[in-house]
Amino acid sequence: MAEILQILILGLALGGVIALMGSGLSLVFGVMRIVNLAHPALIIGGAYITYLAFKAFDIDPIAMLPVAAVTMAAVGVVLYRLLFQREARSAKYSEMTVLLTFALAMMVEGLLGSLFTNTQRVTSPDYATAAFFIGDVFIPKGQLYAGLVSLAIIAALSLFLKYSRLGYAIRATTQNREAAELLGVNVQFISVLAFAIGIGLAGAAGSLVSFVFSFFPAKHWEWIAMLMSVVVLGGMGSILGTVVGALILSVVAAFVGTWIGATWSTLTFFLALFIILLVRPQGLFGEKPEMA
Amino acid sequence: MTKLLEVTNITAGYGDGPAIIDGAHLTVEPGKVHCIIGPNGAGKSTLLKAICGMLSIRKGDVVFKGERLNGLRPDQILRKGICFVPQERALFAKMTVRENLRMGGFILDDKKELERRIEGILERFPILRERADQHAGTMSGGQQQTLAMARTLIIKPDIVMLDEPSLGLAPKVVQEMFDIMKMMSAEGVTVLLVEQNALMGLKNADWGVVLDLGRTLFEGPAATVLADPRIQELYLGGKKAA
Amino acid sequence: MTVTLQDSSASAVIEARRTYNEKLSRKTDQTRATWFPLALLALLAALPLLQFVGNYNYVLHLVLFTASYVAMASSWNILGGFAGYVSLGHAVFFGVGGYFSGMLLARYGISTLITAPLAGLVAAAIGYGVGLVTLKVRGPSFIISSIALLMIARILFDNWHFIGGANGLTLPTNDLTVQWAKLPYYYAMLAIAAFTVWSAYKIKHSKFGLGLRALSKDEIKAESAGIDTRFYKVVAFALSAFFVGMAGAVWGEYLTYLRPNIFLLILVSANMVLMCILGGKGTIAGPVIGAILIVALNELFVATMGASEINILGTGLVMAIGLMFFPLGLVGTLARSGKLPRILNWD
Amino acid sequence: ETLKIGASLPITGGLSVSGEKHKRGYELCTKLINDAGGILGRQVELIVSDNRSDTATAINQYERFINVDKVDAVYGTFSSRLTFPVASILSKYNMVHAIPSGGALRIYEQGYKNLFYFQVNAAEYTGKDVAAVIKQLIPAGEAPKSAAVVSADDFFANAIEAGLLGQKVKDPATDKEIADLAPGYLSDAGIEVLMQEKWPEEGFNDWLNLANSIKRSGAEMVIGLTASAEEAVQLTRSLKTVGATPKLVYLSQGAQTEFVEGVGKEAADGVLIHTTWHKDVPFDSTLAGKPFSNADFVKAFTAEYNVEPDEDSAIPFAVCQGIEQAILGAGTTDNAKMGEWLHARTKDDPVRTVLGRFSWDEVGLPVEKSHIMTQWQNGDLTFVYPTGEFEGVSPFSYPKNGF
Amino acid sequence: MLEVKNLCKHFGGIKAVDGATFTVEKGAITALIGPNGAGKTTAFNCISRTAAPTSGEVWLDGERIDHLRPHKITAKGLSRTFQISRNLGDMTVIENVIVQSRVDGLRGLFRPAMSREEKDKAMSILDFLGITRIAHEDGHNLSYGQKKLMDLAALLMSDPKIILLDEPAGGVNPSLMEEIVGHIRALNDKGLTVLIVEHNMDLIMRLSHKVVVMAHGKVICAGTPDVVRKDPHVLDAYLGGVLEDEAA
Ligand SMILES: Nc1ncnc2c1ncn2[C@@H]1O[C@H](COP(=O)(O)OP(=O)(O)OP(=O)(O)O)[C@@H](O)[C@H]1O
Ligand SMILES: Nc1ncnc2c1ncn2[C@@H]1O[C@H](COP(=O)(O)OP(=O)(O)OP(=O)(O)O)[C@@H](O)[C@H]1O
Ligand SMILES: [Mg+2]
Ligand SMILES: [Mg+2]
Repeated sequence: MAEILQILILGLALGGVIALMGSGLSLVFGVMRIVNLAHPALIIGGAYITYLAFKAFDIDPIAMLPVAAVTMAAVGVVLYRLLFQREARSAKYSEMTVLLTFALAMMVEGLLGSLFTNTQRVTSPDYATAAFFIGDVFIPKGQLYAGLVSLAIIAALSLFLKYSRLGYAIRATTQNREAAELLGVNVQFISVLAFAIGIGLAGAAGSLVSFVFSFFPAKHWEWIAMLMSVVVLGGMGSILGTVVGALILSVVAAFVGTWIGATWSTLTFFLALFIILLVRPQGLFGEKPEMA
Repeated sequence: MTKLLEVTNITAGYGDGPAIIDGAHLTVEPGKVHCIIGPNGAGKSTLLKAICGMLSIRKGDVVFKGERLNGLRPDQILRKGICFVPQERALFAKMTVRENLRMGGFILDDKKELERRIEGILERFPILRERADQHAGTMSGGQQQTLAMARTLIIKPDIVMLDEPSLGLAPKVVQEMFDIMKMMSAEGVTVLLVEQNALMGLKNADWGVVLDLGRTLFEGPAATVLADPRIQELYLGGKKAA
Repeated sequence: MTVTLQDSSASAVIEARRTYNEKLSRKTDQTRATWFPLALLALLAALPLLQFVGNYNYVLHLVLFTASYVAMASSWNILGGFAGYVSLGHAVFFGVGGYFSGMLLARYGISTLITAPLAGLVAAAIGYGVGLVTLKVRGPSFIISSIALLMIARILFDNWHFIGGANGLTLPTNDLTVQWAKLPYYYAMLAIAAFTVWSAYKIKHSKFGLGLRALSKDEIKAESAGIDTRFYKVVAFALSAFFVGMAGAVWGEYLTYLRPNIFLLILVSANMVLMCILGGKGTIAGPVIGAILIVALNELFVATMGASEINILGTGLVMAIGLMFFPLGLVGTLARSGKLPRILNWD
Repeated sequence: ETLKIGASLPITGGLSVSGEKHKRGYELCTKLINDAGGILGRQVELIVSDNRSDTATAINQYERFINVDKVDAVYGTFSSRLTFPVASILSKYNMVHAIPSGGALRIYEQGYKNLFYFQVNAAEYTGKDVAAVIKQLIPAGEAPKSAAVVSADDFFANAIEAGLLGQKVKDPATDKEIADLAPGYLSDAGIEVLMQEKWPEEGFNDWLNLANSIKRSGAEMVIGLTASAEEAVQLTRSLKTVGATPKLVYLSQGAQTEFVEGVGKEAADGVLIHTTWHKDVPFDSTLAGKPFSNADFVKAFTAEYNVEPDEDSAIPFAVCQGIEQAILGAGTTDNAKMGEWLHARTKDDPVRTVLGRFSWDEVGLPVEKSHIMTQWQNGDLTFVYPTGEFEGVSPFSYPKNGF
Repeated sequence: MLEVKNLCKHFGGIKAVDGATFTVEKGAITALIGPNGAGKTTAFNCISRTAAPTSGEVWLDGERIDHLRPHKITAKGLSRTFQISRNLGDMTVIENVIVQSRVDGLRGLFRPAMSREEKDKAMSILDFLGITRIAHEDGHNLSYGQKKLMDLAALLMSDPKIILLDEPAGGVNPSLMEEIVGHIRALNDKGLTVLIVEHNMDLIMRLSHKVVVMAHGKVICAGTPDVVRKDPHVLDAYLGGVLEDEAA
C-alpha cells in the first residue's frame, strides 16, 4: 500500500512540472495555432536565466520565476515580430509554423550553446534534494513546490483567458482573425500578447525545471515528444486537458517504470498517444472534428 | 447635399495580384439606404473590403466625414464609425451566440450597457435567444446570417456595410431584414449594402449603384436604376422584370 | 476603353466584360523541362569515371548521400506534399528498411542491393498499418502522432536484442578496394532516387494524385466528390514509406553499421521535411533541389565553421529565412510569381 | 607544409559535455607540440569537426578528412557508440585508429588491425577493479552483501554490466559468441544482485522513481552505470532525495568537476568511480621528445583554460601524444608504418603518455593496465586504488554516510 | 428514386431533423423548402452521409444507402453541392471541377489526372457558367458567387443520376441564374433527377414539379407548387405573405 502511494506521489509530483511545461505549448497552439516545437528550447532558455542568477547571486530559483517569465515574454515579443507576424494571414499558417519553430529551436539551441557551452547545469537550492518524510512515504520538496507553483500559474492563466476582456479578444482572434479585426480588435497586438504569454510560461517553467532536471542546450529534443504527447492526449489547445494529461501520464509512467522497467516508462507517453488517437482522436478535452 | 463617405476612383486588388477594382467611385449620403448590384466577380465585395481597410488601396481616396481613411487598419476604421459584415459572415464558430454578440460590442467600454444591448437584441430576434448558448458554427445558414446582422446593431455605427444580407434567408425573414434596415436608416444609421437579390435590394433602397468590370458603371436613385431596361437585362434577370 | 451605361447598349457591356475578363485571366505555365533531370542523371552516372584519375570518394559519398535524401524527400512528398499529412516519423521506414535488409545480409549474406525492394515492401506494409490508425487525425495532431511513432519504434528497436538493441550491429564490408568500394551503392542509390522522382511525377499526374491534393485541402469535400479518402491516404502513406525503406536498406550496407540512433532519428525525418519544404512541397523538382541545397549548406558550414554551436545556429537561421521568404519553397514561390527558371519546372 | 590531423567530435548533441573536453585535450597537445617546433619539423594543423553526436555524420567527417582535407593522421572520437562505426571506415583506409573512448569488447573483436585503445582495458573488465576494491580495502565481514545494479542502455554501460553480472557477449549480427564473462565480478566478490534495471539512452526523466526502487530493494551497494556525468548527477541527487542509505556507491561516470557541482559535497562524499587518469598520479611521459610529466600537463592545462583538467581531456591528450610518438618513431606519416611501430611497443619500450605507459595486444587493447579507482572525499576527487603502485594514495572511506 | 424514411438527426437536445419522410421521383425536380433552421441542410448531409443520421433510412433506387461512406454514395450517382461552398484551395478551378469526375477501379487511379476530353468538357461547362476567365485561378481566390458556380460546374462534371443542390441561387446574379435554370431544366429533360433547396420562391415555383416543405425537422406539407403556395401553414411559417405582395 505504502509502495503504491509512494509511486502515486512521485508520479503526481513530476506531472505537475510537466503540466506547466506543456501548458505554454498548449496555450500557444490553442490561441495562435502555432505548434511551437521551440517551446522546450525556450524553457531551457528560462532555466539558464535562473541558473545564472543562482550561480552569481545565490537567488532562489522560485524567486527568479517572475524575472525569467518576463524576460522570456520579451523574447517572445521579438520572436513574434521577426518570425510569425508575416505568416499570420497565410492559409498554411499552422503547418508553416511547425517548421518555423523547428528552425527556431535550432537557433535557440545554437545560441545557448555558444553562450553557455554544452555543459550540463542544474541549480541546487536546499529543497531540490530534500523531502518530507511521512512514515514510510516521502514527498520530494523540490517537485512538490514546483508542482504547486505550476498549478497556481495555470489556474491564474485559465481564469484570465476565460473572463478578462483581453482573454476574449485572444480567443476571438484565434478563431477568426478577420472577424475580430472587423469588430475592433487590434489583432496584431493581441497576437503578440498571446505569444508573449506563451513564451513567458516557458520562462516560468524554465525556472522550475532548473532544479528538477538538469539541462543543457541540446536537452530540449528529449522533451519535445513527451510534451507533445501530453498536449495531444489532453486535446490540442485545452489547458485543462494538458494538466490532466500530464498528471495521468506521469502517474502511469511511474507505475510502468517501477513495475515493468524504467526503459518502458517513456514508452507510456507515446503508447497512450496512439491509443487515444484510436479511440478519441480529438483528445480528452478537445473539440470534436467535423466528420464522424 | 452632404456626403458622409466619398470614394473616388480607387484601385485595389489582392496581394500583388492584378487590380480587381480600378476606377470605382461611390458617394454615400447620411441616413439613406444604398444598394450596390453587379454580376458575380465584378468586385463588389472587394470594394467594401477596400473601404473598411481589409485590403490596401493602391490608388484613389476614401474620405469619411472629411477624413482620409486610406491605410488605417479595420479596427481603427470601425472605431471611426464604419461597420462591415462580410459575405463570409465572420462569426466565431466556436463561441456561443451570446459570446459572439459580446464580441460585437468589443469596442464598448461600458460592460453593463453592453449586456443591456445584448438583451435588446435577443428580444428582437427570438431565434437567437433560443440558441443563445449554441456554438455559432453549428447554426443553420440563415441563422448565422441573422446573427451576423444582429451583431452590428449592438454598436450604433454611422455606416453599416452589409455584403448580401439576405443571403440564405427565408422569404419571410428577408422582409424582416429589410424592415430592420429601413428602421436603422430612420434612426440615422446609413446603410450600404450589396445585393444579388437585386430586385428586393433596390426596392428597399434609396440609391442604386451598378458595379461591373471593377468600375462604377452607373449611379442614381434606386427607382431610376430599377427602371433602366439595360440594367434589367444585364443584372436583374431581364425577362421577368420586363 | 470606357463604357458607361448612360451611352451604350447591353451588348457593349457584355463585350467590355469579355475584355475585362481577358485582362484578369491567369495563364498556365506549360514549359516543362524534362530533359534537365535526365541530363543530370546521365552526368551523375558518368561521375565515377573520375576514380580513374584520382580519389574522389568523398565526392561520390556526397552524391550518394544527396541521392538518398532525394529519394527520401521525394517519397515523403507523396504523403506530406500531395496529401498534406506532414510526418516527422518517416525515419521509422528508413530504419525498417535498413534493419530488414541488414539482418538478411548479416545472417544469410544476401546483399541489400537485391533485397532493397523487399525492404521497401515491408516498410510499405508497416506504413499501411500505421496509417490506418494515425491518419484519422490531421494537422498538428498527425504531426505529433508521427513523432510518437518514431519514439515508439526507437524504444522497441533499442530493446530488441535480436537486432542488437541500442548498441546496434556491424555488417560485413564488401571485398572491393577502397577505390571502388562505393560504386555498387552509388549506382543503387542513384537508381532509387531516379525511380522515386519518376514515381512521384507519375503519381502527381494521376487521378490518384489529384485525389490526394483534393483531400489535402478538404476531406469532406473530397469524399463527396467521390474520393475514397481513407483508402487514398493509407495508400499514399504506404507508397511514401516504400521508397524510404528502399533507401534505408542500401544505406545500411553502405554504412556497414546499423544502430537505432543512426536510423531512428528525428533529424533524419526533419531533413526530409525541410528539404521538401525548402525546395517546394508538392512539386517534383522541389525535394530534389531541397536535398541538394541542404547537403551543400551543411558541407559549407562544416567547411567554414568546423565544429561549433554556430553551426546549428546557422542551419536554423537559413531554414527560418528560407521559410519566411519562400513560404511555398523555392520552386513553389518562384512558380507562383512566374519567375521559375525553365529548367526547374519538372511538373 | 603543415601536418594535418583530423578529429570528429560530438561538440553538440547528447555527448557534447565530453566532446568539448576532448577537443581541449587535442588542442592543448597540438599547441604544445607546435610551440616545441612541431613534428618532424612540420607544424601541426588540427582540424576538429562537430559530428553532433550523430554516427552518420562522424563517419562522413572522417571520410572528408581523408579524401578532401588529405589529413596525415586522425584522432579517434568520443564514446563507444561513435567509435564502433568509425572503426570500420578507418580500417578500410588503413588509418591508425587511436581510440580515446570506445571500450566495448565488440569493437576489438571485428578483426581490425589498426586499433589502439588509450584507456585501461575493455569496459567488460572494469568490474575487476571494483571487485578488487571491495575485497582489498574493506575489512572482511563489513563488505556489502547485496547490490542494486542500474545502468544506462548504452554501449559502454552495457559492457561494464556484462562483466559485473557475468553475461555472455555476443555479436547480434551473426549471433557469434565473443566472450563469456561468467560468473561475473560481483558474484566473485560475494555480492548478491537484488535489483537490476536499465533506463533508455535518451529521454529518461523519472529518476526519483528509479531511486525509490533502489532504496526499496534494500541493497547495500548501489552500482550506477551511467553513460554520462549528467546521468551520474541525476542519479545521485535522486538517491539523496529519497533518503537512500547504501554502504557503498559505485558510478561509472562522475569523475568530472560537474559532478560535485551538481550534487553537492556531502552527497558526493564516498562515491567510488573508476577512471583512467587522475591529476595526482605521478605518470611521466614525453612530448616533443622531452619529458613531460602528468603534473606538467595539469599545469599547462590550467594555465590555458583556467580550470583543472579531468580525464575527458587527459585521455585525448594521451592519444595525441601516442600519434606524435608513432610519427616520430616511424619517421613518416605513412599510417601503415606508424601502425607497425605502435604494434611493436612492449612493456619496456612503451608509448609514454600522461595516462602512463601503453603497449597493445594484437586486437588493440592495452596490456597490463589497471584502472585508477577514485573516490570523492570532501569535494576532492582522491585516488584510493591501486594502493601499492604510486605515491599519494588516500585512505578509502567506508561506509558511505548517507547523502 | 430517392426515399427518405423517418430520418432523424439530433445534436444533443437539438432535433435538427426529426422524423422527416419524403420521396423524390425519378426524373422530377423536387424542391425542399422551409424556414431557416428547418433542417434542410442537415437532411442533405444525412442523405449524402457527410453526417451520420441518428436514425431513419435513406433509399436510393431501391437500395439502402444510409450506412455507406460518402464516396460510395457519390459513386452510385448522387452528387451534391454545399450551402457554403467548400472549394479546394491551391488547386485551380479546372482541377476543382475535374476532381469530381469518375474514377473507375484501381487502374483508373493511375490514369492521367486530366485527359484531353475531360479538360474540354470542363472548359465547356465553365464557359457556359461564364467563368472561363478563372479557370486557372486558385480555388480560394474567388468571389462568393464564383465559388457557387464552380461547385455547380463540378457537379455537372460527374454525370450524376441525381443531384442535390443547396441554395444554388444564393449569391448568384439573377441574369446568370436565368440561364442556369434553363440549363437545369434541359438536363432534367434528359432524365436527371434534381432535389433543390432554395429560398428564392419565384425560382422554385417556376422550376419544380413537386415541393416538400419542412419545418422544425419535420415535413409539414408536400405537393405541387400550386398546392403548396396556398397552404396556410406554409404561408404562415415560411412565406410570410411575400407572394401576395408580388402578385399585387
Ligand atoms: N482572396 C482573393 N485573392 C485573389 N483574388 C480574389 C480574392 N477574392 C476575390 N478575388 C477575385 O476578385 C474578383 C472580384 O471578387 P469579389 O469578391 O469582389 O466579387 P463580387 O462582386 O463580390 O462577386 P459575388 O457577387 O460573386 O460575391 C473575382 O474575380 C475574384 O476572382
Ligand atoms: N452541429 C450542430 N450542432 C448543433 N445544432 C446544429 C448543428 N448543425 C445544425 N444544427 C441545428 O439544426 C437545425 C437545422 O439546421 P440546418 O442547417 O439543417 O437548417 P436549414 O434548413 O438548412 O436552414 P437554412 O435555410 O437557414 O440554411 C438548426 O436549428 C441548427 O441550429
Ligand atoms: Mg461578393
Ligand atoms: Mg441550409
